[in-house]
Amino acid sequence: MSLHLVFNSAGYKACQLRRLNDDPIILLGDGVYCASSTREDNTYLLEIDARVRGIASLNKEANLIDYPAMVALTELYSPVVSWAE
Amino acid sequence: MSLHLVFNSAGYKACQLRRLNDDPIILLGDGVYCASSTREDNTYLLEIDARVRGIASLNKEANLIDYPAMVALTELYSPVVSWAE
Amino acid sequence: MKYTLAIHGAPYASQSAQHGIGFAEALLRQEHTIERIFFFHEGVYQALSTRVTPQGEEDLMPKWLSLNARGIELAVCIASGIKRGVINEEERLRYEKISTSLAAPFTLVGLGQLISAINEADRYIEFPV
Amino acid sequence: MKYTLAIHGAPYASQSAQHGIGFAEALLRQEHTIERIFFFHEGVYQALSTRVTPQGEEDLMPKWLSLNARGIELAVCIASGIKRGVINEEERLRYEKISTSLAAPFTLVGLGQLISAINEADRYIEFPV
Amino acid sequence: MKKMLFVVSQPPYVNTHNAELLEAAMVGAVFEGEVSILFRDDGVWSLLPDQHGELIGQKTFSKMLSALPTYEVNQIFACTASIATRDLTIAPSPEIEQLTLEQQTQLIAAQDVVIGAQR
Amino acid sequence: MKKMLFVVSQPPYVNTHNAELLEAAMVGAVFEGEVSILFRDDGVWSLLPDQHGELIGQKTFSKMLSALPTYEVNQIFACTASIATRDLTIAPSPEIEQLTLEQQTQLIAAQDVVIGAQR
Repeated sequence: MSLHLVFNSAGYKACQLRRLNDDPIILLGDGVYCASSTREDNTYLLEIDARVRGIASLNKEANLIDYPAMVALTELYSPVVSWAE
Repeated sequence: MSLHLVFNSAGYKACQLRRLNDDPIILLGDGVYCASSTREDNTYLLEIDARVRGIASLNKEANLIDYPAMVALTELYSPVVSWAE
Repeated sequence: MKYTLAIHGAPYASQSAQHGIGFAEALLRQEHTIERIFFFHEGVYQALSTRVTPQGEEDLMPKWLSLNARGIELAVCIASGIKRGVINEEERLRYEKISTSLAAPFTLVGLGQLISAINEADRYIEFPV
Repeated sequence: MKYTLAIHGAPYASQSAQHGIGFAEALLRQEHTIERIFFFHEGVYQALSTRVTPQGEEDLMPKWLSLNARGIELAVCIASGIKRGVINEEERLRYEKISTSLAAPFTLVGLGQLISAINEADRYIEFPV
Repeated sequence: MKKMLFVVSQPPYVNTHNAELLEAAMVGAVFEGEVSILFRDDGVWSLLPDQHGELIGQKTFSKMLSALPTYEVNQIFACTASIATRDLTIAPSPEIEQLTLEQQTQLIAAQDVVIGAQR
Repeated sequence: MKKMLFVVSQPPYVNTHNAELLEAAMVGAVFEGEVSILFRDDGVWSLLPDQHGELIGQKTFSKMLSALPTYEVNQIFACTASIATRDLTIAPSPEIEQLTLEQQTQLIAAQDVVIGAQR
């Protein structure tokens, strides 16, 4: 299964059209602005990017992760696909 | 009246929402890909950018202009507003 | 009329230079004047002295130099420039860097030079990308 | 596991460096290895030696250097680099430029080094923007 | 002096364009230009409260914004539609006047120059 | 050797990313990787005939594309939906297989690496 790294909202759209429902997504950079579009269990937010932008406090139920947790996800899935437009 | 310089499709959308109907638009750079969305008399394409991309031959009725004609339009209107997203 | 132009994009990442140069040359042919060309954001990379144009592709640096030779000021935003690595001899000394990187006719100036050029001109035109 | 990372964005125009560095440091803490970090497209600007970080902002160059000190290769795409102005002493001589601009531990390499690093690694991760 | 509108259409932090643009707006005000600022489209993300640029070694954009009145930049506008689409609650300071698309058209038409196009 | 998918999602010419990416794909093929290329979203503008990069002193992207089979890159795909939305008639060469979104999902899942994210 693939892991998707989403870097902005246009990338999120392109990714959603082409991913398997079970593939996990990590939102990072401006991708964290898409947090409110989703409540899925397999969607993660890079916490530092969410906190920088004032997004973390708006999405208290989100799966916030740090870099080590991101590394752990990349161990489990392949390929790792980046989406930015 | 304002003159709008549109550099890509997201810029075209943002511009269309906020311009007066009579304001002229120049499409340049990736903005020329929006040529088919419009047939208005006051929409111009920078010819060199349209020809580079293979867009000129698809839009034979378009108002193709060169840099001197673009200069002439900037003399007539103010402000000149650039749109790129 | 008097124009001020702004270039926001880097070479190879944007068409800012082609658009800015094409427009500026047309202005001069029509006997307009250019108060200043201001390089802002990634536009400061236009002034890097170490660029090497690939064979068969167009080198835009001579076109900037030719505009300068016709009296056009090529002004690089100093705040945007030095943090991205575009520095002159004065900044090289101040920050103890090994080399300069600003091509000769470009100058580093403050944002006040953007505002004053806008104020002096009849038109302000931005080439963002 | 063995990773290859790619950085596509320039400092101040992207978060490529923050993401790449944050991820690379986490990899090393978890005892993974990094085959190579490859700087492509505007990512080559990360290697410019003349950058001056504004006061109160974080300088990312020492973090790249620290990764290199731990054995990580910082490989700049030579084709992407020299056309944008990131050159070493060899290229400076070849193209008769006044100064070099590549920061010391970064090296200029061909695209073959991207492909071979991808082939050697278990994972390839891109930080585009 | 000129009527200058600075337009912020992109989010902060992924790059430093918004901060650079705001500095230009402040200099415009120092030079006694008639400065206004419009946040539209993804630019309205700049107006969120509780930002922490220091976590990635950058200036906090919302703090820069709060300093605008000190520079006598008091005409700060935002696009109502852009805020509504994103379901945002914007920070209480600085004071921001929300504008419809039609009002933005008029705002633009009233300027001598419009500054800030970026990708 | 790895299965490598190169993804082109942006138009050519405004920057040189597409040309740089194609060069990487060719090197991948020279190194005997199993290389495929997918054009999707605004990347499909790359497939128009009658391009003239020389007018702005750049390589003509469509000519680079035509050279791909010489490098034994024969798996060239494009997103059917992206082409239809833009109402494009694509160039006759090189040969391109159009894929549905579902087929693209499968294509991605079958790769070792996916290369080419850009703004």
